[in-house]
Amino acid sequence: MKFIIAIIKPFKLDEVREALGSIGVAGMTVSEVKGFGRQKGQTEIYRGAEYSTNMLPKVKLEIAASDDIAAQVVETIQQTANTEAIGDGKIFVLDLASATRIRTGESGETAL
Amino acid sequence: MKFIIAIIKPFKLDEVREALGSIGVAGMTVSEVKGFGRQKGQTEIYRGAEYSTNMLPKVKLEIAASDDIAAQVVETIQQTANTEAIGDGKIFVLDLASATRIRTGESGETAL
Amino acid sequence: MKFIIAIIKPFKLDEVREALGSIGVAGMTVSEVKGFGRQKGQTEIYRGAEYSTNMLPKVKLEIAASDDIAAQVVETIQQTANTEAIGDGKIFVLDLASATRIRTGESGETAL
Amino acid sequence: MAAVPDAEVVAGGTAYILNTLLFLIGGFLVMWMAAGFAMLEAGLVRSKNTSTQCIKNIGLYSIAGLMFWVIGYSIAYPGFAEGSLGLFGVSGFPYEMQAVGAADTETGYSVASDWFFQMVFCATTASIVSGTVAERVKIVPFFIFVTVLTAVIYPVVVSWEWGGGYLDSVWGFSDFAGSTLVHSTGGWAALVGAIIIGARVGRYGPDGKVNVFPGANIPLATLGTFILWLGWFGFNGASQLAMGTVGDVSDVSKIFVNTNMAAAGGVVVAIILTQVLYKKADVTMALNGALAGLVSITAEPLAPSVGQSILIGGVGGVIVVFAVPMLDKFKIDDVVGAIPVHLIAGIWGTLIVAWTGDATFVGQLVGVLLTAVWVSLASAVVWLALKYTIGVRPSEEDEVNGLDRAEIGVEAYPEFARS
Amino acid sequence: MAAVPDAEVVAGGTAYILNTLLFLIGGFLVMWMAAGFAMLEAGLVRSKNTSTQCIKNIGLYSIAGLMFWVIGYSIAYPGFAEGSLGLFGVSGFPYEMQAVGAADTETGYSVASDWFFQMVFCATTASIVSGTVAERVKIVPFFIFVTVLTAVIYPVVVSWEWGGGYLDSVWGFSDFAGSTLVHSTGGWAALVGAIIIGARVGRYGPDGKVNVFPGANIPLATLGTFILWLGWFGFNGASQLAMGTVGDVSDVSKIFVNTNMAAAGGVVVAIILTQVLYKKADVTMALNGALAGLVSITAEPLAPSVGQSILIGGVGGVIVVFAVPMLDKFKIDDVVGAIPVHLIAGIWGTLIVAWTGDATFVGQLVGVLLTAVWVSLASAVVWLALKYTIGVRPSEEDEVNGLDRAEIGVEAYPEFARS
Amino acid sequence: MAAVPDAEVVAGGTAYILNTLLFLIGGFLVMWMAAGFAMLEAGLVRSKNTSTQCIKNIGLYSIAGLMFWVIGYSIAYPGFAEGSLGLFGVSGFPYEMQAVGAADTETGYSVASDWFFQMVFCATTASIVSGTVAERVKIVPFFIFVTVLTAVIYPVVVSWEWGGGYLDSVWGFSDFAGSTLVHSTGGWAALVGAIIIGARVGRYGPDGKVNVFPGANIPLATLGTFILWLGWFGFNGASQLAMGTVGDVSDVSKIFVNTNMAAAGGVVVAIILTQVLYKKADVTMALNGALAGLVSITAEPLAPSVGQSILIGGVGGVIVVFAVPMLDKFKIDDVVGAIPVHLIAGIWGTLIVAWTGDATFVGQLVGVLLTAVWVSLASAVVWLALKYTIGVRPSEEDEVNGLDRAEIGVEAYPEFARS
Ligand SMILES: Nc1ncnc2c1ncn2[C@@H]1O[C@H](COP(=O)(O)OP(=O)(O)O)[C@@H](O)[C@H]1O
Ligand SMILES: Nc1ncnc2c1ncn2[C@@H]1O[C@H](COP(=O)(O)OP(=O)(O)O)[C@@H](O)[C@H]1O
Ligand SMILES: Nc1ncnc2c1ncn2[C@@H]1O[C@H](COP(=O)(O)OP(=O)(O)O)[C@@H](O)[C@H]1O
Repeated sequence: MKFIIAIIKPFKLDEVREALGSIGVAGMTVSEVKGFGRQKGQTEIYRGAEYSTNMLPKVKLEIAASDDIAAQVVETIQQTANTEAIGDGKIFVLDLASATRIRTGESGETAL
Repeated sequence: MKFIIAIIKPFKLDEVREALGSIGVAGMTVSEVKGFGRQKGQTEIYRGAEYSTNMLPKVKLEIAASDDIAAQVVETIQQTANTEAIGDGKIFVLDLASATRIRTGESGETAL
Repeated sequence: MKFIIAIIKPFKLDEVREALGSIGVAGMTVSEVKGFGRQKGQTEIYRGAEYSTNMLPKVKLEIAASDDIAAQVVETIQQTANTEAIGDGKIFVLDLASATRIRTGESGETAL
Repeated sequence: MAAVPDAEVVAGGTAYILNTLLFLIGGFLVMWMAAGFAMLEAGLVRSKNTSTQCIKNIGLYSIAGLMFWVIGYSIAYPGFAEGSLGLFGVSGFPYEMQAVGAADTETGYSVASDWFFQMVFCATTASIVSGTVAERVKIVPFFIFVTVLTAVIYPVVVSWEWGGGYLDSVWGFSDFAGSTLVHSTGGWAALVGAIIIGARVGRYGPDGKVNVFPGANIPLATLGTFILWLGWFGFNGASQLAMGTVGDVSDVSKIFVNTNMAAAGGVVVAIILTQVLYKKADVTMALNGALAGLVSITAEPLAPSVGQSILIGGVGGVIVVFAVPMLDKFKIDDVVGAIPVHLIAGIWGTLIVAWTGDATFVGQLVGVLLTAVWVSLASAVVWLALKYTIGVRPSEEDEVNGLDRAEIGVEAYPEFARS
Repeated sequence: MAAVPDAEVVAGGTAYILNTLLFLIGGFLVMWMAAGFAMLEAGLVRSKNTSTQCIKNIGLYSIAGLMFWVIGYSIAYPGFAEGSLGLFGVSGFPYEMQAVGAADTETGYSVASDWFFQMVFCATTASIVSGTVAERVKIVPFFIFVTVLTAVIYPVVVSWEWGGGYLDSVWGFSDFAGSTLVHSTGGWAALVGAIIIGARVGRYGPDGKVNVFPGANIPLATLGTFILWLGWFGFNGASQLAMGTVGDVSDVSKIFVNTNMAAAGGVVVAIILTQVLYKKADVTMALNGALAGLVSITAEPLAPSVGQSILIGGVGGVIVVFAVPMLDKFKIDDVVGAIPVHLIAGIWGTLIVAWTGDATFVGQLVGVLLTAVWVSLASAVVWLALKYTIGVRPSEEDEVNGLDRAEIGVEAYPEFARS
Repeated sequence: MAAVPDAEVVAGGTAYILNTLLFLIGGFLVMWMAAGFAMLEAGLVRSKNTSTQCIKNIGLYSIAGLMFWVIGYSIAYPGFAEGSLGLFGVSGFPYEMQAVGAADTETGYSVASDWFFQMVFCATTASIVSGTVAERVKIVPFFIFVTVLTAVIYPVVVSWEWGGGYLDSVWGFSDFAGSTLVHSTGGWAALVGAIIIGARVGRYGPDGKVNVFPGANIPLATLGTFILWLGWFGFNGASQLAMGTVGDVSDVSKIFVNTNMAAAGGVVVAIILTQVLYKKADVTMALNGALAGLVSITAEPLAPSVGQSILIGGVGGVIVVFAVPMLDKFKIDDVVGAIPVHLIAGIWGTLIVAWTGDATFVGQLVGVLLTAVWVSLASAVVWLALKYTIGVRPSEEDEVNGLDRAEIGVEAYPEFARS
């Protein structure tokens, strides 16, 4: 199993979620993060002083997936979240040693 | 060492933390997340328009644990966070390559 | 590649980010978390009732790095975030199986 | 109750002072409504547009004051010539306030106090618009629209009625404190704006789906509603225009009661209806219900009995509960519900005066329609002119990221993570 | 200071207007207190119950207005028959406001202005309850309780004193602006409610542990306190009931000063005490201190010297600092501290009139006790009836998830992540 | 306009009541400004210091009331002896309010109403300081400073002018409602405080870099500004000090208009300037613009024409846009912009009276300078004394973690995650 972490632009969240749903991803966990990367924030002026917000709001998805569909998940995210603009984000894949469903205690791929 | 990620219902947090404390887990990192899964949110009506909140508030625990107790940690969480209701959450276990305590620079299991 | 997770004190964020920048880390993802560990919160009195905030605000950094610089990243964080006070935080290193840049689809170390 | 005996008549100087005082108290209460609109709207938009909504509100109040002095008041009170149709006129402008220490005792009140009281009404009209078209209009075109609205569009409507023009002299139209003159005028300008500008990005999905964008800060919206409710005692009460006789102050008191009871009726009806229809009592509908009750009673807050006032306001509550989703059916995107509250309840309040007050149904209807035609046309011209010149909307990306980033550069709640 | 010479007496008509004006200004200031309670409570509950608290507050203010018209005023001012014990009566209802243009100059003020001023007091009583029982009462039973409270329970207490009944005629009880009539009445209803309803889920742990649920929005609570402080000038000041003589307006002025100073005393004492006891100055205690100071001076805001007023208010500050944790000892869960502020400080304020004002200690005590018995019993009957019929509490799960989800369907701050 | 005919003169008693009423209404409006400052500051600090800012504001208002009674008023109105220089005096203290029912008809108003009105001005002065030195002063030294400011420093300035002392008698200094007496006094105390205390940790980086600490809650700051704007009608309007003649009430009306228009001018100018200079309209500058407009007109809100008022206020808007970043150049850390708003605009407003009002440029300048010297020196002594005894600043760690944790123990928004 794989543990997929994707950093995307916030306004792409709904689209990505639907695309993943259509390839059979039933669950995921989402959080708000700030991203720091090549994409630079705007320079703003607040009360006459310049500042640049180099931490940009991003959304982080965490998806545990079986090895079968992991590649497809990555591809789907990559294609759906893509706006061809800098700052679109990254997808990281880690190996997942085990997964457990709290409600039932079952573990392994059936727990996903 | 293992890196354990647990998604649980927010109101179970205190109980889980205490249960983990009693089996010797000295530290963890907690964050607010939104969960998407089998459990569907309520349908709400806001100003006459229906909407369903399919992203539900969850709490994410991150716990680095030695291999010895990792299984016990998972079991404890599974049992304590369990309400036998859909949406109780998941526990994911990843392999942890190394751990370092910032204050002292020590690493490995003593850093946990 | 490595996936580095660091939990640090919030007010160290800017310093750490600059230090990492100077060793060539171009990106990272940051989130607010609550930490639970050896460091205990203050005991506060709210309307005459005592309570201790044992969950302390921390900042979590997630950094995907090539194997080459991973060790240096860990060291830099360890040194910069260090205040020699309890609660300075931890650094966890996981193996990263793959990384993809959403904008271009490129993967591997060039995606970082 | 006894007629007022001779000894109880107040002397001219005292009456002058008391009349003026009524305008001043009423004036500052209505001025305070500007804060009410600001908070209501700041609470009902999404947090990424909150700073923008704040600057729009303090800006529009300021512009209204300036324009009403420059030309607005002179259009509103042109002193129509004998025999003129009473449709448009301008007296000398900018309006000349009185000199220091001077007092025109013939009017029975200080002209500056009257001007002040009139001005804050003008600002109210503009506030209504800002709520409906929130979250998708750039500030420059918005402020230009407000400039025209407060300089010309609104004052013309006022001149027909309170300025003694066409509606007053020909139709005996009756609008005590402005259900039509203020609230429907603002409402029409808002409606036409909403149509021309279009809905917020993503607001209406395919096959009639309405995407809900919940307001970011409900206690702020609640505060705004309470502020407006408080201000309305000035709005309606001081529209009695005099407090220098025993009868007048008694009428002001009655207006306070009726105004309060109409709002209460609107709240209770909105709570009961949403509770029954949806099994939950929608707090934003309760807030809108209060305001719709207030708008409903504004055309005639003196004549009705308390029971009638509750009923009139209660119908206001019904209006919001049904009109808010109805507008969504037509894909008219009214962010804060200003169209049901100010326009529809304003029409309802105006028409019902044919029964409770001293007016005919036809006269009232003419007033409603004439206002509809003028304000809609004039607003359409301005909105369209803006649309096809400098543009009214930000780019879609700017809109999605929020106007606060694009237009203001200051986030409303920079420290709080969005979920 | 000189007695007022003849020439300086104001004529009847002028006095009538000024008296009425006092009621109107006092009335809108006290109406504004409804917003103050709403903000105070919205700030002190957890964010998951904030929308609920908002709708409860705007709803209760509306219901109070309706019920006080339907029957409340008629019970409060029944015109007790000569020789009756003065415990209960009803005059004609619903209350008939005056006709347009009419003025009963015999009263010396417009009856509608008086009704309005009395009504907002009634609403205040209900506001007190909503704060204590917040976060765990469903809105329907809450609104039913408010209906009975404002229609019957509160008006009966008023009739005994301001209505010229038993406490007034038999015991010479003295309660200028309602430390007992308004504040303790609300306080008893709240206390009984808190006991019958029980504490919030998880509030009290085993072995006496108090789990702290911090208020979600301190600046909102601060705003609410400032609103209440402002409104109190109307509450106490206009309880002079007349401004048509030089002496009356001077007394109103003195009341303003004393009211302000008592609140200041409460704040300063609460800050110093918490600073000394806990090494930190608890802002919520400072806010409660202001309110306790205000309640303490309300039974007699005119007679005390400034120094006495500061002292009386300062004791209010002491009361909150000690009574808030004391209630927790008894596992009485008072979310906003309304019981110390309104009930305990209300009793203190009432009793101290035996020294500062024109009353006996025994008379004051009888007033306090009679109110305690009646309000507690009547409230208990209503709360218990609700509990055993439709139920007062949501399910534990609904309570843990927050009433906003379960009862309103509208989150107060939907965009802000909870930490 | 006609002279006032005999019949229209109001009788003495009526005039007394109306004059007193003006003080009471003006007084509660200015009291409300305390809430305005609290909200403005709570909105512009970072969330970790918000509870502290709330307690500072309610605490300072309370202390001001107490100290102005204990000694402040007696210093402000010492009744300078014939022939004295009029620099310092004390009449009997603590101030003796009138007895119940008593009325000194010779003054033409109730002395308690006057005291109340004067007291709230004193509190305003202290509010100004709290905004500038926010986020880095512990509450105990802050409250001690406020105690001295309201007991001595401010009253001395008042005595020179409104108390009939040196500036009034020797220089014919003119400051209608306190651009210098209140606003510059607060401003100097704030400036000296900011310099002695130093900037917030991390505020100024090396090589002139200004680190931006955005305000945490913009709608709250907006609300605060609207509250202040509303309160200013009392501040300036009731500074006419009389409403018992037709001429006086007319002047009050004119003051309302001019006050409003100056604020509007400040807003519009600040919006246009920031839009032009920075391509974005900074909402915090618009808010500051309103306040600077208000301060600018405060020294003479009656004499100017409407056009002049707009201009005077508009210059206030210019001042904030340029002075806010200028202060940062000098590393003077003024959290809410109180120095540009109250001090610089206060000086501007005072000097311009030489043209619009009845004063000489030199006289005005002397007033400005004398105030500068006295307030700066006295404030410096107090701030330095505090610094070298109990200390004014928290430890750097406490400051970084926020004063709410270190000083209050109550977070302002405990449930909302910071981003
Ligand atoms: N090395 C990294 N480790 C973790 N997160 C990263 C890393 N690099 C970038 N990110 C995340 O991806 C986001 C986008 O990266 P950025 O370099 O701005 O653009 P792009 O994705 O187009 O290369 C960043 O805002 C950050 O959240
Ligand atoms: N494949 C997944 N990857 C990551 N998180 C998941 C995944 N599936 C579920 N979750 C998380 O677990 C939570 C509970 O899952 P859900 O399917 O609703 O119920 P259950 O845990 O009973 O199976 C979700 O809200 C989500 O946060
Ligand atoms: N076993 C663990 N797993 C995950 N996070 C941990 C663990 N132990 C500590 N942490 C995180 O590190 C932070 C600091 O740990 P703490 O024990 O307080 O001090 P120190 O870092 O000095 O050992 C905690 O607040 C928590 O966020």
